[in-house]
This record gives sequence, structure tokens and C-alpha cells, in this order.
Amino acid sequence: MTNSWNDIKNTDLVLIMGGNAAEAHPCGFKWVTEAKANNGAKLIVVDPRFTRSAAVADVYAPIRPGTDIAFLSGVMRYLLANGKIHREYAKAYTNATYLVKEGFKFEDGLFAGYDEARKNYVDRSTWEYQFDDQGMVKVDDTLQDRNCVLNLLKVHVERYTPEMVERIAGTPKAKFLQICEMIASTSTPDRTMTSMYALGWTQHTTGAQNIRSMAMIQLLLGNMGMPGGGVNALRGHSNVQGITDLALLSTSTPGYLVLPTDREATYDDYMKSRRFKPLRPGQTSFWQNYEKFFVSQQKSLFGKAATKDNNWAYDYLPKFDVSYDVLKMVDMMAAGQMNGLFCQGLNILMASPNKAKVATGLAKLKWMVVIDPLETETARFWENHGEYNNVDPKAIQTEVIQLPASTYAEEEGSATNSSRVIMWHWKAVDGPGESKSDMEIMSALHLRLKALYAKDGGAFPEPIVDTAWDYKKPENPDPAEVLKDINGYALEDIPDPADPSKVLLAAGKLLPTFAMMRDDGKTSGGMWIYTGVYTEAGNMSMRRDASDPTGLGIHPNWGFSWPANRRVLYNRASADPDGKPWSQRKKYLEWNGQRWAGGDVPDYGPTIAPDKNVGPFIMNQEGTARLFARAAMPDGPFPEHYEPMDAYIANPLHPKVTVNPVVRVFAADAKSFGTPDKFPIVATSYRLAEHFHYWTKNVHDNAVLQPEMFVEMGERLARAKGIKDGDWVEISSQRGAIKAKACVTKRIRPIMVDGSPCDVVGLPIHFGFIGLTRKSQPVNTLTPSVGDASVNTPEYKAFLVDVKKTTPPAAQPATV
Amino acid sequence: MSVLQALDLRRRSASTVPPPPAGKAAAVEVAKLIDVSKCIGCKACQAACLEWNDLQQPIGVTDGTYNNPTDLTPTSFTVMRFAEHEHGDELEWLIRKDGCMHCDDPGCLKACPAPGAIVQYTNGIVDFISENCIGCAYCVKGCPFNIPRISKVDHKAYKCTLCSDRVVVGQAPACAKACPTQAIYFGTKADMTAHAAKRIIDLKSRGYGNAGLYDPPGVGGTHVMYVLHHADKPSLYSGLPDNPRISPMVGLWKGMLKPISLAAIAFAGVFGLLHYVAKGPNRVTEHDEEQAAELEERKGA
Amino acid sequence: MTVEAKPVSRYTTAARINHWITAVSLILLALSGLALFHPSLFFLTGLFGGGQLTRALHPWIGVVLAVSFLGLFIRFFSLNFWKREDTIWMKNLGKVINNEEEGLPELGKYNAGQKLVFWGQSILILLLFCSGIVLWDTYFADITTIDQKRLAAVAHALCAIAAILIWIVHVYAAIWVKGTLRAMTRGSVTGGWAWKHHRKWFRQEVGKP
Amino acid sequence: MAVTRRQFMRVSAAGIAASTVGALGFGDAGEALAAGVRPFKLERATETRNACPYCAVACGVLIYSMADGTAKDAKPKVVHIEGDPDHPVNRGTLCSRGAASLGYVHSANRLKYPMHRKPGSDKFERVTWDFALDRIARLMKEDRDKNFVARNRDGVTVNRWLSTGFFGGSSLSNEAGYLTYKFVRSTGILAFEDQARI
Repeated sequence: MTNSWNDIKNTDLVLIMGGNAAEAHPCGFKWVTEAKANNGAKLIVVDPRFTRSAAVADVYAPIRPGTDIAFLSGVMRYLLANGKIHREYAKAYTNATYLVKEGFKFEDGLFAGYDEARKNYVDRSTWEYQFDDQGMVKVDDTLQDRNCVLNLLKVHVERYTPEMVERIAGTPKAKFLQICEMIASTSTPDRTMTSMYALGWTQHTTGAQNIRSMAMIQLLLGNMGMPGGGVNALRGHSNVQGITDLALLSTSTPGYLVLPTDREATYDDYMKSRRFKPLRPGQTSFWQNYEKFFVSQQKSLFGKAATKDNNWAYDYLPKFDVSYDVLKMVDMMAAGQMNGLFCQGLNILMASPNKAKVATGLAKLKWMVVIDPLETETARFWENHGEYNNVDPKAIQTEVIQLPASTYAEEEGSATNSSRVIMWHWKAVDGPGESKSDMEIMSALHLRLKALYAKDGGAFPEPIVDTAWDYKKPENPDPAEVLKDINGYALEDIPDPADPSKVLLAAGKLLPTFAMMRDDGKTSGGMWIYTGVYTEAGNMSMRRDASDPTGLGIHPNWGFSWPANRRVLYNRASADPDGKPWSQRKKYLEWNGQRWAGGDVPDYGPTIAPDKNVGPFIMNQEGTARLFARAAMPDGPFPEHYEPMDAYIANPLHPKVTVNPVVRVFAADAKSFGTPDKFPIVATSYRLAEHFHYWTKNVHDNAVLQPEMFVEMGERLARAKGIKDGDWVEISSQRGAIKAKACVTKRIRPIMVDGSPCDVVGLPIHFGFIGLTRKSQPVNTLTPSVGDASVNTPEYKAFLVDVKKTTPPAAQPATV
Repeated sequence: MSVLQALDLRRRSASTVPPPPAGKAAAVEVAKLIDVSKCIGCKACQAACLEWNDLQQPIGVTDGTYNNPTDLTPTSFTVMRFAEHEHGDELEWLIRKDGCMHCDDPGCLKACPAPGAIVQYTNGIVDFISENCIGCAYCVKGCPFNIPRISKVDHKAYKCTLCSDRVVVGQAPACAKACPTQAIYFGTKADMTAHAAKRIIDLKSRGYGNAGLYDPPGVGGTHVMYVLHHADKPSLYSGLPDNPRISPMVGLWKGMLKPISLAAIAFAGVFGLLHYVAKGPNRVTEHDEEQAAELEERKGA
Repeated sequence: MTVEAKPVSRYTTAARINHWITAVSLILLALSGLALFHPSLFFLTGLFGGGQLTRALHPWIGVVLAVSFLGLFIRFFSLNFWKREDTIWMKNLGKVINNEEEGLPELGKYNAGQKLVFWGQSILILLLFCSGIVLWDTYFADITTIDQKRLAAVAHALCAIAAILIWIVHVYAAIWVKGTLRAMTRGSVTGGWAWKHHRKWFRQEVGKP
Repeated sequence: MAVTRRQFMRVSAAGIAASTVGALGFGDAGEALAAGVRPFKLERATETRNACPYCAVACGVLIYSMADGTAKDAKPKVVHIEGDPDHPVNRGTLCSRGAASLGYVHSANRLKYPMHRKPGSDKFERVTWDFALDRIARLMKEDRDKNFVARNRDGVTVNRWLSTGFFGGSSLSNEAGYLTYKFVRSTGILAFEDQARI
């Protein structure tokens, strides 16, 4: 989230699209209810299904799964065409006025530089600004130049008329315009809109661009950095934010640093591309500090073994040639290219698309280790569960070791919620049986492996042997000690750069802020963005002062919000270029003559005066936000509507380029996509309020509240197929088929696409063949193994199926 | 445990003693306010209720709706009821938390024949005292909202206690505590009524002209109230009674019929006694015996 | 010394056993039913081992009563058809109550009062049985609606009270009319009793071989 | 909010006031004017501040634990979980997952012991931690030594190990996450993911 859960109460308009906060995040949704009850806010829900969020919405509009960019581009067109943008904000704080290179173009669904053979934009050189002799971006403050970003954007979205939105997305024109008007109302400085999204936007082949579209709308409206504004990812697991920060991800290292690639053979190569020189005069370009963060991190990882002479153990890090993300891993497993696999609290058999492919992959492994508090489908993928998991154990040669892990109640530590607030939790009891905490298990594995390599040697033992594990109790470190390691501390006295005779921080002291990090090996710190969470003043994540002096929901002394205890990102943008709040009603920070004052920590140099013209988006080299993404996105600098891979129709905008042209499709999956002639129904998968992923099917009360798999379908489809509530239905896709009980509802209506009705069905993801709920074939039996062009998030939210009435599965009651 | 927590009573089922005089225990009346317009149907209240009350509701099957369990049971004191209501082109998903309404004039208590099996505390909570319950299910007949359920295991009646064990120590009921959107509010009845009034103003401003408070006078008002967007048509919300009152049948059964019946029995007994005293027994006379003997002789001869 | 008439057989042993099973179950039903009917009589549940047991036993006793009474019904229904003399008897009920039944028509085995008791109880027990089933939630909770149950509760109570009243009449008559009780204890009545109260029946009985 | 809080009122005191004799002479003495409610079950419980393990709202929870008084070497058990009213985001509330999370801690499907499934077997067999950890370390080393890629085709040092993958959990604490990161990255594993993408 750019803002926070509490901040939602400050909003005037909530748009829930690409998410279903009331069901997936009920306690966060509370702040929507607060905004409605106490701030007169309105709630808009745009969703293929009339969800429980829609049940309390002021306006609901249907949308065909996978057409969000068409809808949002239509909104942008409306805002631009009707002058409903926050012009001053857009001019000052975005790259609207920047000039783009002449050769940039978009034609027939493709941006400049596409290589048909390689299915990629091999030449992205025109996706770039025009620079002057100083290397600074050329701008046109009058917004007259046809190559300025705003004018290019206008041209780009011109095609998304309300009629076109209705053709593609099926949202009735009147409803769409009503919503546009409501959104446009927040273009004034005294009103804000908040966007709440989740997997409904990310789980598409155009996932990242969905979110970009909304970010662009918020920038045009001037809602970024504002109280009650922002683009807010609701996020999944309790610490998915923290674990993402910590980069349990194939190409990252903690704190949003990036692993080196094969092209960066040396440390100098690596650093050269990360010096992030400002592109406009006087800008901060905060990533200029990259090296300080990187070196401190290497010191934390490898301790004394990371020295200036060995380039801070640069070669201890693996380099990547391609992304080894979930889909790639499964593809490698299925191709027999993997021997070992760890599943630590991740139920891959349920979680990755195309279950048959995952199962094939698991069966080709030599060994698998499952670390989990609960029984999982993955740990028992080799076990025959009749038609729910019809396998022959004898034929599966994978050795499986299952380790019992403890749960949250049985361990202490910190976690980071989606508001980026790091909060400590304390241990209540011991775990059952011989279960151990993940910390203890990881330590045991590391120490044993380390001992083996120390004793016997082997392939490149150094990084393993040299990994810093110098905790007081290495076999089970104290979480507080590890948090200190993440926070960082001075390895030597740190001299004051202004006066080297003075010591800023003595050796051994915890770093109070990431500004203290050094690139000369004097500091250690696992992750710069968390620096400040554990200082000499104590463990900030334990802070429990819930007071809120400004009444804006900032709660500055509750836990610690990264970075630097900042609660609303880009908050400098809440004030105008002169440092005055855009409006008194939305006052958040202001320049008081000496410094930036307000209830929150400024996302800015706290004493940089407005007249220095430093932009509020300090992480960008431009200092401004990007309506035009340059080459940062693989599928284009502007979002464009492409159909899901299981395409329901030819793309009405450019039938020759129906789907995202740069999507990665593995050879093994080339024939795995469905077509509407065989699978004429659009399906989307989703989560229910009563369950959390695949865990709570093991919890008795949750199994009571939703005991069994079902498929939601509209009355028209049910009538056509002769299906009634509670009937058994077979849902099939190009990848496989499952059975589910029918839930016939008025809440899903056929969506009029290009003039004819499109039936939609919804499938909750929670049910499997392990658990207290009724057994079911997992929904990922149906979903396509393909991901977003930018980050490879699987396309779970829009795929093609067929449904028909069927007989009950074995061992299920025939009737209710 | 040596410590027994207790709450003063206003009413006690099948009691032959009058309730204590009003004012003796001037407890503040409590109420739970369920704001249907804020309810997202997440079933947190159901989960919290199951957990707090240590209820072991069996895992069922789905019937193709979101209602699970499909009805109240002896081990589910509250359930969400989902109703899809279409008017014109617009759809409303009306979600109502169903459970005991804690009537001010409780029909269950009126119907209950077992002394002290159903009580009403001075704060308005209607509670079932299991050790006194005989399992006759009269409360089921007495209730205008179809709430109590009889356990097939111990043959006792169960329903929401409004978490009397939490309220007695100053805690809100488990459902109200849990409710993420504070669609369930708990406090004094006066405060809840006032809070509802504010909510109704907000709803009216959003186009719900008939928004209102459901505090049905037919049962003397309730200690569980609803804010409804369509207060003119409560039955839209999965059959919430439009105008609930204790059935006249139950009124007759538990009202007039009781004294009249006992009086009739007493009258019959007394009448017999008086008749016997006044008229004496009806005896066979010797003349009758002779006549009989004569006849026997004649026939026998 | 007057001549003693021989006793006249009125009820077979089987009939008497049938009657007493009916009688005992009816009394138990009345006691347990009244215990659950009026709070001031709830103490009667003590006789049955407490409220739960009273609640559980009452319907089973009802089943016993229903079966037992069915036996009585089959035995006696043909003797209880209404005759012309019954109407006359009823018209002279005042005289009967005043112990002045001389001059009334000769009666068969049962007088009109007894016949009314018979038919009354027959109808009431049928109604009690049916309404009882509706109220027997342990087994039959789901076959009726709550409104039907409410109606059944009132009907059950009303019928029960009526049955108790009839029962009081029945018992009182046995006490009041001396020589009656032995018909149900020993199975026979004196000839004089038969001559006095059921002369037509007596004449038939005497005439039998 | 005012609610009656008379938790220590004794029954006998109430009994004095109730003395009416029943209608037919059987005294129903002691008709209490107060009725006992279920004892508040958290009176002796220990309260621990924690966070809900499920979604990313990460609501504050209070975990109540208590030793079962009957067993000699009784360990405390979790008896109840409810929302932490001090927490600024959830303010004491919980959704249906969080409110039922006691059932997660006590789930019948909790794992208690390390288990091992041999190739081709149709069952898990219980093993010791030592066996399991040694076995895993051996399997890792075997595979890593065999398949470690020190240089790519162009001769660039890449130091990666691609034949083993690691899926990490997104409900780990930050500290467990960091140890996981250190452990996994030090081996050169690149196929390293968590739920962030799925």
C-alpha cells in the first residue's frame, strides 16, 4: 500500500476493483465502512461478480474478467477529455510535460521495437525521453508539443470511448459514465479517491499494467501522496509484505535490490547500471545510495568474508540469466530439470496453475522437503485420494521429508502488514509434539550443510561456509538478534563526513537510519528499508502507543513503518510545489519555513525547501511520477488492453494482436490454452471470506462456515444447462476438469460483450483433497500456466471453461 | 469454581413468585444493534460465537448458497442469511445475522414450563439455564422468531445467550467484539437507539428513504435490534417477521387456559363432593335385590 | 331373610386388565401432563424422576394409553351406540342426579352417561394422540410447522383438560353409584345393581344359558 | 457503556427473598432472583499479544492460554483468541478466519513429528529430527556438488545452483524470513520464491 489501512478513513471515494476487500480483508475493510459512515465517502465496486463488497457499495458495475485496462483507460480518456484532472499536480509531479523520442509509436496493438520472431520488444530505445546536452529531459511546460507525455497519453487512450469500454468490458455505458463522473469528482484538491486492489488485478497477463493504469489515474487526479488517496495493494499473507521486502524471490535481494545478471560479470558492471543519475536538475534520485545498501547487506550476509578486495563477496551471489519464478520452476520440474525442492509453508500443488503439470513436476523430483504446520496436498501429492488425486504411489519415486513447523502462536518475531508497518508478536505456548520454529529449522539445515562443506569441501563451499550466522545461539537464534542484524549496526566508528574527527556512530551501535549506511564496509545491515526498526532506543516494532495526534490515522508510535517510519508514501505530494497543502481539508505535510512539518515523516529531505524544485517522487531519477513508464515495463510504456490468454474474443482494438504480445509461453504449454468454441464460458477464481487460501480448510469452524467446493453461475446459464442450486456440475478447461456444487445466483449476470451475452462462472480456490472440508479437486486443475508479462503472476482470474450437469463424485452425499 | 457469577433477574420461567419490584435493581438495559447496511456477511460473528461458546457444530455440505450452516442449530446460535433481492435492474444482496432477538416480552420464557429454565436478567438479556431445561421445546412454540433449537444429544434448548458471561464482566458479546465493520454494536439500549438514528440519517442520504430501526413493539421491543435499509419490508431480509408478536395460540395456552383449566378441574371435584354430601350415594335397595332374585329364579326355572 | 340374587358377570378378566392399564396410564398422563402444564404443579415431575424424565416419559405413556384404549374401544364400541331410551334418560338426567331413576326406561349394558364418557374419551384420546405426536419433538419435530405445533399445544391442553373432567365424572360415578366398582375389580355386579341400573342388560344376561 | 457487573453475588443471598410456597403445598423455595451465568472462562488465562497469521491486515490478536489444572506436568494450552482492542487497524475485531484461528492452532491436521516417505511408498513413516535434517543436508550437498554451475557458457562466473528450488512461506516472521534468505542464497539457489507472485 502507498497509504495505510487507517488512512482509508480519510477518503471521499473508494474504488474497489481487482479485489474484494470485504471478503478477503474484512478488518481492513472496516476503514471503508468508517469513511462511509463518518466522512460521507461513497463506495464503488467493479467486479465480474456482485460480491460481498458490492453488497455494501453505493454503485456496483459488472466487468468481464481480464478487461480492467479497457475500463481504466476509458476512465483516463474521460478525465482528459473533460478536463477533470488535477492539472497543476500532474504538471509538477508527473512526467506529463516531458518530451518523448520521436520514433515512439503505437500501431495495431504494438509499440515501437517489436520483434515478431522473438515475441519481444527487442528495441526499446524509443520508449525514452528526449534529452538535452546536459543529459536532462526536455520538457514542454505548455503541454503543446505533440510528443509530450500527456499528449501521447491522450492519443493512446482516445480509442477507449465509453462505447468501446462497453464492447470490451461489458460495463453498461450509463454505469460506466456514472463511475467516471464520481471518480472525476476527486480531481479537485479537496477530494481524494483511494484504490483498493488485490489479486483481481495482479493475476492477469496484463497484471502489472492493470495497476499502472490505476496509478496513472491517481496521478492525473492528484491523489498520490494524499491522505485518503493512493494505490493500495491489499496483499495476501500476514507477512507477505515482509517476505517480499526480504526478497524470497528469484531475482531480488532484500530491500528491493536486484541480484546481478549474467551481463554483470564484475562488481563494476553491476554498480555501473545502478548509479541512477538524476534526469532533471536538482533531483534526489534516491537510488544513488544503492551501493551503500548493497555493501551493508553483503556485510550482513557474509560478515568478515565480504571485503573491499573481493568486491564485498560479489561472486558469492548467484547471477541470473532468466527469472526462476514459480511458473518457471514448475516448468523446469515438469521437464525433469530439477532434483530437489523445498516447500516451506507453500502448498505448490494447489498454488501454481495447471495442477497436472505441477503433479508431473513433483513426481519427477528426486526429493522434496515440506516444512509446514499443517498437512498439505503437496506433502501428500503421491497419495491416492480416489478421483480427487488419482495417482499410483508405487510409480512415484520422489522421496518426501515432512517437517512439522510451529505457528504464530508458538513463536515470537516481527511481521510487516500491507501498510508496511512492522509489528512484533510474542510467543504464547509451545508447539505440539516435536514441532520446531522455522528459525530453528533453517538454522539446523544451514549449520549441518555448513559443517558438511567445512569438513568435506565440495562445489564452491565459500558462500555457505562464510555466511554470517554469528548469533549467540546459532542453532536457534533469538529473533531480536536477527532483527538487529536486519536493521544493521556500525562495524567500525563512523566518522562525520563534515568533520572526520567526530564520530557519528560508535562501532557496535545499531544504525538509527539508513542514511548512516556506508559503502566502505563500515556498516552492516541486512535490509536498508528496515533500518530504524531496532535502534539503540529499543525494538521499535514492539511500540504499542496507539495514539493518533493528528486524527489522520497515522499512529506514528505504533510499531515501525518502513521506510523511516513513514506511513504515507510520496507524502511530499500532498503539498503544492510551494509547500502549501493543496487544500486545508486534505492537509498532511507543509513547509513551515524551516522544514516539512506534519504528523508523518516526510517522504523527502526533511529540510529541502520547496524552491529547490526537488520532485516528490524521489525514488525516480526524474523526481516525478511516470505516466509514461519508459522501458521499465516489458509490454509497453502505456497500458494497453490485451485479452487473457484463454481469449474470449478477438481483441476489438486490434484483432491481429489479441493477447499480450510479450507474454512468456513455455513450449510445454503452447497447446494448453482454450478457445471459446470449445470453452464458451469465462471463469474467474477467487477467495471467500470464510477461508484463507488452503489453510483454513484444516480449521473446524471455517470448514463449518464453508464446507464444500461450489461454482457460482448466473441464472441464465443455469437455465440453459438445466442446473439447479446444489446440483453437481463439471467444469472443464483445456487443462482439466473438476466437479463442484452449483450455486445459482442473481449476482452473476451475463455480461454483454460486443453485443452478445457472455456467461461468467466463479470458482473459489480453497478446496482440496486434504482438510476438514469436503474433498474436492483443486481449482488450479483448470487454470492456465502463464503469467503476467512483467512479473509472471499466473493468470488465475480469467480463463475459459465449459460447464455441464454431472453426477456426484464418489463418496460424496448425493443430495444435501 | 467457588465464584459464581450472577445477574439479577427480571423474569423467570414458570415462576410462581412475582418478579422483584421495579427499581430494586435498576440495571441499565443493554442492546445489540445489527446494522444490516454495514454487514458484509463475512461470518466473523458466527466464528466468534462458535469459538467463544465452545460449540462443536458438525461440518455440513453446501446447498448452493452462502448460508452455512443452513439454519440455526443447537450448536450454531447465529447464522448469516443471504437474500438476493432484485428491484428493477438493480440488485441488492441483503445479508442478515439471525439469532435470538432477546425480546423484552420473551415468548420462549412465557411458554417455558420448567421453573428457571429461561430467565430474563434486569439488563434485558434472555438466557436459557440449561440445568433447569427439560427439553420440552415449548420455547420453540413460544418464540415469534423461530430461534431456539433442541439438542438431539442432551435434549436441552439452546440459543444465543448474548454472551451473558461476557456482559457480566463488562465485555461485549463475542460477535459484536469480532465484527470487522462494526455492523454489530453493543451498548445500552438508549445508546444503541441513538446510534441507529444517526445511521438511518446516513442511509436516507444515500437514497434509502425507508431506512429505519427494527425494534418490534409487538414483543415489547427487543434487545437485539436491526438497522434496515428497507424497514418498511423486514421480510425481505430472509423472512424477518414484519410484525412479530407472541402467537395468540401461545397467549391462550399460557394465559387464560391455565387458570380456567385448573378451575374447571377443581370445580368438577368440588361438585362431586357437594353432590355426594347433598344427595348421598346411589345404593341398590333390598327391593332391587329381591326383584333381581325373582327374575333369576323365573328365568332359571 | 330376603333372597340374595346371584352376582352377574359384567367384565372378563381381560377387559378388566385392559381397563386398568388404560386407567393407570391416563392418571400418569394427567399427572405428568399437568406438571408441564401449570408451574404450580411442576413439582409433580418429581414423581417421574424430574423434568427431563417427565418430558421423555409422557409421550411414551401416551402411546400405551392409545394402544390400551384402542382395545377398550374395540371391546365396547358396539355396546355404546345411542338408543332411543338414552335420549329419554338424558332428558331425565335431573332425576338421575337426584337419585330418582325409577320410572326411566330399562337400560342396556350402558346408560347414556356412560356412553357419553365412552365416546367423549374416544374422541379426545384420538385428538390427544394426534396433537401429542405433533408436539413430540424428539422424533417428529420436522414434520410440522411451528404454527401447527402451537395449534397442537392448545388443542392438546384443551383436550387433556376435557378428558380429565370426563375422567372425574367417570370416577365420581363409580364412587357415587355403590356397587359399581366391583365390576372392575371382581368383574361382577350384584343382581340388584344390575336390576336397578341396567335392567334390559340384566334380563339378557339372566336369559343366557 | 454501563453494564451490570455483579459477578460475585452469592446465590444464598438471593434465596432469602424468595420464600413463597407453591400452589398445592409443595414449597418451591429458593426461587432465585438471580441466575448464575457461565463463568467467564478467561479469568485465570494468560494473555499474549500476537498477530493474526492469515491475511496482510495482520490484525492484532490476544492469545489466551492456560494450563489444564488436572494434569501434573501440564503445559499451557491456547484456550481462546480474540482481537486486540489496542491495535489501530483492527481495533479488537477479527474476521471469520481470525475469530476461528484457535482451530488452526489446535487443528487435527497439525504436524507433530518429522515424517519420511520413501520412494514408491504409500505412506509416511515417523523419523527423528536428526535423521531428517542429516538426510536433507546430504541430499542438498549431493545435488549441489553435482549440478552447481560456477561459470556460464561465456565463462562468466555465475555461481548458481538450478537443480534445487525453494518455496518460502509468506507467513514467516521477518526474522525467520531473513534466516531463510541467508540459508537459501548462500547455496546459490536461484529458484527461490514465495507467495508474493502467486
